[in-house]
Amino acid sequence: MDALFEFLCRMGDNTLVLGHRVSEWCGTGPVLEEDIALANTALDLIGQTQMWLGLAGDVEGKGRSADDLAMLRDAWDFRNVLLVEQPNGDFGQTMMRQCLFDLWHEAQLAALSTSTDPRIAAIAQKAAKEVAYHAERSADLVIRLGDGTEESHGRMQAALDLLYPYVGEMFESDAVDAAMAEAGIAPDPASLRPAYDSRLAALMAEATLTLPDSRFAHSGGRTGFRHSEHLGHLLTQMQWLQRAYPGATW
Amino acid sequence: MDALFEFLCRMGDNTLVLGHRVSEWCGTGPVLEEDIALANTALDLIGQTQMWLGLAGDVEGKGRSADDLAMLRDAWDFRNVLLVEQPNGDFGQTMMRQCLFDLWHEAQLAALSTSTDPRIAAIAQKAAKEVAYHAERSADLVIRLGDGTEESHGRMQAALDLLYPYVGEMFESDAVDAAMAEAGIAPDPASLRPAYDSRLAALMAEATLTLPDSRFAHSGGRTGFRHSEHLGHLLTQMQWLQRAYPGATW
Amino acid sequence: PEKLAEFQARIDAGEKIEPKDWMPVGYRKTLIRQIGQHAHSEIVGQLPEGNWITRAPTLERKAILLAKVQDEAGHGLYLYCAAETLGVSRDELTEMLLDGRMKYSSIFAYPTLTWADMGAVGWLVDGAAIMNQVPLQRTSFGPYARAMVRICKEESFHQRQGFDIMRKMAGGTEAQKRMAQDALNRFWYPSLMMFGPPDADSVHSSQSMAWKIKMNTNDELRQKFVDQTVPQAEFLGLSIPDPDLRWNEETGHYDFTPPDWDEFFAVLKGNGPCSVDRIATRRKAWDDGAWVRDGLMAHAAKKRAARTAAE
Amino acid sequence: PEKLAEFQARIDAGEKIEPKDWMPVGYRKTLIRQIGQHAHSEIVGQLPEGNWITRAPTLERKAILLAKVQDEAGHGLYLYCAAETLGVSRDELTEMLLDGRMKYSSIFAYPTLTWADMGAVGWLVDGAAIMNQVPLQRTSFGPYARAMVRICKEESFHQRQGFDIMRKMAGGTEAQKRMAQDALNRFWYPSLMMFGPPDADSVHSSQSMAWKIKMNTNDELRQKFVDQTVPQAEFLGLSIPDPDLRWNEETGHYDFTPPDWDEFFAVLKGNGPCSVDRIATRRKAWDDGAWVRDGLMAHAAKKRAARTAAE
Repeated sequence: MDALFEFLCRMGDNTLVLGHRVSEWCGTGPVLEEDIALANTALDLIGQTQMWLGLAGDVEGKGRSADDLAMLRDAWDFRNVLLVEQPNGDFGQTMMRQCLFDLWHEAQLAALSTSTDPRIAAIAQKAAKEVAYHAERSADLVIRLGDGTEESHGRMQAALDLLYPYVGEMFESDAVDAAMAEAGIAPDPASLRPAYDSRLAALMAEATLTLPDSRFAHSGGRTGFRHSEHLGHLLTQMQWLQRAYPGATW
Repeated sequence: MDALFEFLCRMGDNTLVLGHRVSEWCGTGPVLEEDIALANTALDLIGQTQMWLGLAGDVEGKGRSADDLAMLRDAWDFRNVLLVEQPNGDFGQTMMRQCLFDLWHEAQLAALSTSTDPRIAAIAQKAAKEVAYHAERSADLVIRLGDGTEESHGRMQAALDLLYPYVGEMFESDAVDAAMAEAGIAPDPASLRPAYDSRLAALMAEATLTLPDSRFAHSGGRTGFRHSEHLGHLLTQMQWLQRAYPGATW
Repeated sequence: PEKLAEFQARIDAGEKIEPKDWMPVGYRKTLIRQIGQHAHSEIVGQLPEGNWITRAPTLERKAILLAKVQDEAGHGLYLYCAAETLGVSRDELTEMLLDGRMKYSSIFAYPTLTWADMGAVGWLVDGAAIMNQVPLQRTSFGPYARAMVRICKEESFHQRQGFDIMRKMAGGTEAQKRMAQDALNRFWYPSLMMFGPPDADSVHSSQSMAWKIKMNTNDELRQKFVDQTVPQAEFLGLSIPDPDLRWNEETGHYDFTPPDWDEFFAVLKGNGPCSVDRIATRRKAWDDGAWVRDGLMAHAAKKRAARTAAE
Repeated sequence: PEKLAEFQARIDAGEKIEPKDWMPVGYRKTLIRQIGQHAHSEIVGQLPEGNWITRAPTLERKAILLAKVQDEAGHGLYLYCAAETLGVSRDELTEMLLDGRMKYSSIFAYPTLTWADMGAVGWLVDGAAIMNQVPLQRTSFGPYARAMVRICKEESFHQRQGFDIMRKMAGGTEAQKRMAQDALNRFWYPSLMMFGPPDADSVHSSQSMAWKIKMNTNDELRQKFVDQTVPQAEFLGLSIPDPDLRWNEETGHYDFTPPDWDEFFAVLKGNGPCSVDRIATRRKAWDDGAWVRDGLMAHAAKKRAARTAAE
């Protein structure tokens, strides 16, 4: 298993799966402006996926394109964190998921912008601009809905309680991460946590939301060992046409 | 286009798609006894599908099995009526859909039991016993929930209003039906309507529900010209494994 | 009456009417209806395409489709803003859509059943929309005309993308060709219906044309659409599903079979194949989003109160 | 105390205790807990398999899986009935499941991710369940013992079906083999956990064994399961994901690595991979079904009233 390929799949699968989830909102947002913003976020994430998985395919050297990787792997070969495959739930849950991911994503891309691998640095620099906007928007909505009505506060707190156990996985390290860190390609995930934690704490305070006490974290997504049941269902949709009409070009 | 093949696909696709829909309830029924009954109904319908589509494959003579027909056709080649592909909605909607279908199904199978094609007569006779039970149960539930609480009445009326425009398609005739009727293989669909209507009227009266005034009917399912958007989504799930792993045996 | 003549004179002179200008009640009412329905069509129009976003065959196609749907939501936004200048709020318009007092384009009551439908929608539906909308860039009401300028630019981009999908499909595998033809078969007549009923049955036409709210008759535009589309279908190698379609040397136009107007009126009455689903989807989005809208307003009120207290 | 001795004597003599017989409070309480949790496990256990009913690869496999899930619901029904003889209603038990006062088997908090998991669940999970349940056919409480007789018969049928799926997969394409191995990798340790914590940490064991509510210790059954399963895995050509697994000539048993008990207790606390989803699904089913249950009761009441009036 090539560590670099694995690392790139983790980056690209995160954006692919989250982009897909966000795109499920199409035409059903709570306000027209949010419909537009959601479509825009999904669009950015899919664009980033093309870059990450495109590079992953190049690195692998077996002639697989970004589309091949996206459309022709089964769930167990996906390397996204469990957080991004969780269902949309209500708009609050979607925004909380986005916010918890964006804060990590922003820090990760900042670190990758100085990667020793210039291809990775280039992608990260491009993506960082988009993600800065995602993070600003999702954090803003978490604050406004957290500190809104009693109902919106309750829903945002429920979303935080539901999703917080998926935060820890983003900061886990394994042999792939060690190899990346050693080569100066990517940061040690754990190194991003303190800043994330303090940013999240400040954000949640402003949103009048309470972070759960427990640091318990689910895992199994970024290693591929054990995804949630949700991913397989997502893939039945996402991959349908490529599976049903193999070899066609679109 | 062989009319007999077409007719058999209509029978088999109805039971396949409805069986799939009912199976979506697995483990989430309102009462344990209903979970069991729903699974049992789905099981019967899938069993009938094996017989109808198995015979369709034989009649076609191209070596396609029932599984091939179920798992490897795209939406446009399906010949089920639109009624059975409509989403489950709440339990009332599921039972209303079942009831509207069962009453037709029971009459259709009774007629087919004396088909000039002995293979069809044999399948119909076997299926008729199962479907008699389905019809008894769904009609009973429609009555009990229609004449239950105000809420259950309102939900059942909404389900009837929603689904009644899909009733008419079951009684439409085209060249396929004319050929079948002429050969004594199957009844002219229109010939089943008067008895259906009076049975339905009596049932709805007992359920204290009001049949819509309009006889407007959607169509396009049994001819395959225009299914609803729901069918394609159903197929992404149903056909996933066969599409993703072509040629494997299970 | 004097004011009315003056108003008509301004229109005849090609001047734009602006929101603060005096205008006849009927002009305002007709415009609200027309702009509102146009806005609703953009919003509801997201749904048939949204139906395939999660199943787009490649990342590129998914991105293009997302961008298109995003544009449509944007068009909805411009149009609601144009309508708001006439004194009706977006929420009021939305309620009228949801309870059936206002309509949306009949075409979006039809389902999208294969990927080729994404091509057909772009090619035919956006093509028909553009044909309706290009003249509206010269409509008499300023905000509407300006919104149309922006919208038309994006729509013609969408149409080219749709045609590109069709070309890929029509030049693809046997299954893809069949998909492309099937999509044309299903969308041909509904597209012809997009220009509205035959001129003979069209209710609001003559006054609207005098006011330059409507610039061409339904039948004129329909004919223009057919004349433009038939050669494109030939280029794609697809057959228009009309056995009586033929070039008429004398008129210099194609003769064609009109759509089934009973079907059209059934769709307008809410009996389109997807009519119930579309409104149910929008209704659910609206209802499910109520807590979000309330939450955002409550937060804004808190901030305002805090600012006021600080001053 | 006299009654207690008499009760114990009956149990020691192998007599069955019936619902109307006197029984110690603790016996009743322990049985309610055990039967209730067993019933809940059948109900929640429908969900991981239900997850693949809509994706079953063939009609035959779909039918088999439907029949299996139907059996499980049936087992739940027998067991709730057995529990009801002890004076607790099905609705009370359900509420206790939903608010976390009662548990279900930890295994069902794990996800089913490929079709091979349908094989692994049948082979390993039903296999472990049978090993737990066969001795319970001789349990001291009559209704529970009788329910177990019926259940064990069906479970062993399910186990054979599961093994059959595994055999197909392990003997199939490369991808299928990989799926089979992956399923074993994920389900091995969770299956070992099904026998409960190590005897040293087991809270209720000794009294339950004296009362013949529990017939064997957790570790005994776990060892028996390993001894039975390892040769089956070899037969399938699959590797048990335990590098330290080896046959011990002296003991005549396999030595094996115990599961991660921290994970086990985390699952029991509701931190299993699917714990939140499982209860949310059941909660939603229960809440969504309220109007149905109310409607059916209201109808029955109307019918009763009508009958009374007629008499």
